[in-house]
Amino acid sequence: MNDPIYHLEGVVKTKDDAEDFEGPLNLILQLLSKNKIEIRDVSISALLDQYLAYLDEMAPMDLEIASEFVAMASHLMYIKTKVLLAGDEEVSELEQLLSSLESLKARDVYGQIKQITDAFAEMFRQGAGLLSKPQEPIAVDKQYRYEHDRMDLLQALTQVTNREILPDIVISQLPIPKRIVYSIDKKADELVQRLRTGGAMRVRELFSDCGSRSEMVATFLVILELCRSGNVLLAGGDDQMTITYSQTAEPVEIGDEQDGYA
Amino acid sequence: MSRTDTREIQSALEAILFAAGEPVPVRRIAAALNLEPEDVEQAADALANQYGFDRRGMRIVRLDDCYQMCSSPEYADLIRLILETRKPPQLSQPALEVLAVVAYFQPVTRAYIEQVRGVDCTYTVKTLVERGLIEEAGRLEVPGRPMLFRTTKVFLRTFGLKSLMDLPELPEKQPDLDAQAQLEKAISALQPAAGDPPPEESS
Amino acid sequence: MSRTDTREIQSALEAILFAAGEPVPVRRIAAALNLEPEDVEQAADALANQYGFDRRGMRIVRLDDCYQMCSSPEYADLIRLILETRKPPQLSQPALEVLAVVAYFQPVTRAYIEQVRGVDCTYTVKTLVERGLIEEAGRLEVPGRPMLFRTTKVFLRTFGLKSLMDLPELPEKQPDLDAQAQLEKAISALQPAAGDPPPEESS
Repeated sequence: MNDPIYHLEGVVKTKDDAEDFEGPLNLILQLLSKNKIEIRDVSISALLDQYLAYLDEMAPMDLEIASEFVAMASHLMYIKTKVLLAGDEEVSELEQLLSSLESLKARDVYGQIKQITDAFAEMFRQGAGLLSKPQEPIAVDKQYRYEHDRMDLLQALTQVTNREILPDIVISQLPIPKRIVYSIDKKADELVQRLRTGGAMRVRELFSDCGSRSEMVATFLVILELCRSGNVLLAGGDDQMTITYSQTAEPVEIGDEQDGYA
Repeated sequence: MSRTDTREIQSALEAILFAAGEPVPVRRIAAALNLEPEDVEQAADALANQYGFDRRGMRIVRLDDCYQMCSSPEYADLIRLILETRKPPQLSQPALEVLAVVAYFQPVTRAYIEQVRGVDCTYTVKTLVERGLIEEAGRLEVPGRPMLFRTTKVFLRTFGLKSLMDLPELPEKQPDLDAQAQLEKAISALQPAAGDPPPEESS
Repeated sequence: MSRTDTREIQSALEAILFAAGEPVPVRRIAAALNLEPEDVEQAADALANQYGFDRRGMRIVRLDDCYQMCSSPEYADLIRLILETRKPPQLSQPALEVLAVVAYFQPVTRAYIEQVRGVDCTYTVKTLVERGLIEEAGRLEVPGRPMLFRTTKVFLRTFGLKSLMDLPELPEKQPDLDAQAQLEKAISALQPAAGDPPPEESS
């Protein structure tokens, strides 16, 4: 008489489980002890289906086996009913079974693990001599390697000019950058000349005469340099600040020292 | 492949594995060299054998789907002497146990390791992660979403394994009769007692 | 030294230089191997030559009083391909705009680009320089001597241009608008307003 064989797809983790089992619980226990089954994954209904199918097949052939199986089937049915219908309290019995099964499994595992650690220690002694090295720094290459359509450029430029910042400017009328505006040299000469002949002046006036931002910057730098060298005196503050050329000081060549600005 | 090709692939392999330092997937090397993975494996295995045969200072080891270049074990002490690095401490018994649990049952949660060992393993798990022997591997989708752990390629290399398939087989479990008895008791508690009233009809 | 000795020293050298990854002083190797520095040098130079002759993936180079193992330069691109996991980003819209401004009006200062776009472009300009699409082209001779930028050959290649003459033509000029006037307006905003009251006499 053949014992039943159960197929627990998705539950049993290895394929070489062609062993025979006497009943569902024995099957569960045996699989559990071999770490081939997760108790919480067991689908009792699937198990039951297989079990009943087996029963259908076997019952006519051996009454004794059939009756044993009927007992098991009813038992399983009972567990399943509890899961489906019972309140928390009654399920706790099932939980207890599950945790008992798990702790049994855990103890078995620990026994096995303890037996293997010596081998692990030896493997570690052997293998630990293979030393690795850190990664070599990768030569940096940030160069752009994509390809674009040339029209992307025109489109991008159009988008710039379509913004609200410069609403009135079309592409062809973007301001052409001016190259030469004011050199410090020139501005220094001009200012010294003006201060020598004109006497004290308001600093603000010097700025308001400027025709461009660049000229203003140049004027500011020249005033700064003249102050540093003691060629001018500043008096007053804010809007009222005046600048006077000091006749006693030696004239300086600002341009030579200030190549950086010219 | 011609012999010249193989030699060229091997030189490229040497360059890649040397520069990387860490394990490099075969797939990635094959893609970069415009070759089939099998060609790369063939060239790499031949090179690894050659290294061993010539007793060179380096070794090429296979780790899962990767190759890594390492120094030969026989020079480990010399290298440590020159680079003034200390020998890594032996793994303690708890560390070996935790590592073994992770190795055989991965991916596992710390709770599972603790269930098996029966003691808190927070420190040991942390140490093994720091030594690069185990690593986090996502979270288990149960309440609390506990972290899962698995072994790393460093583990494979350090334990001289090509893959987890090379792990020694776990010894047969030794039957724990006490636990078996407890279980029987738990099962019998579930059996419908003779005097139980029949289950009522569900409403 | 016998040939066997040399081979053994070379294997040890390989192991040491491999594991170090960085330059290792000859002195230190000699001390660890219990050899004269000259013996180490001789073995290392022979090994370096052999590596070069065999066109291996690694090289052994002498740096001052040190030796270092590194990957062969001819494999630099391949190594980058395999180890650089991050794909460099494509040009962003701001980058494209800055590039367009530079392309059509070069050479230009960053201040000019910012004037046209109305936003700070420091980072974008720097990125474009790094990626080889624009380059410095001297300084503008105004206060502050700002850096000028122009497009590069990489730029031409990227956009499939033979020369800057191939840039798509700008739309026709519209005569009713005077760009110069716009600029003047922008400048005048920097200056004290014309309607300002004249400064009072200082008391």
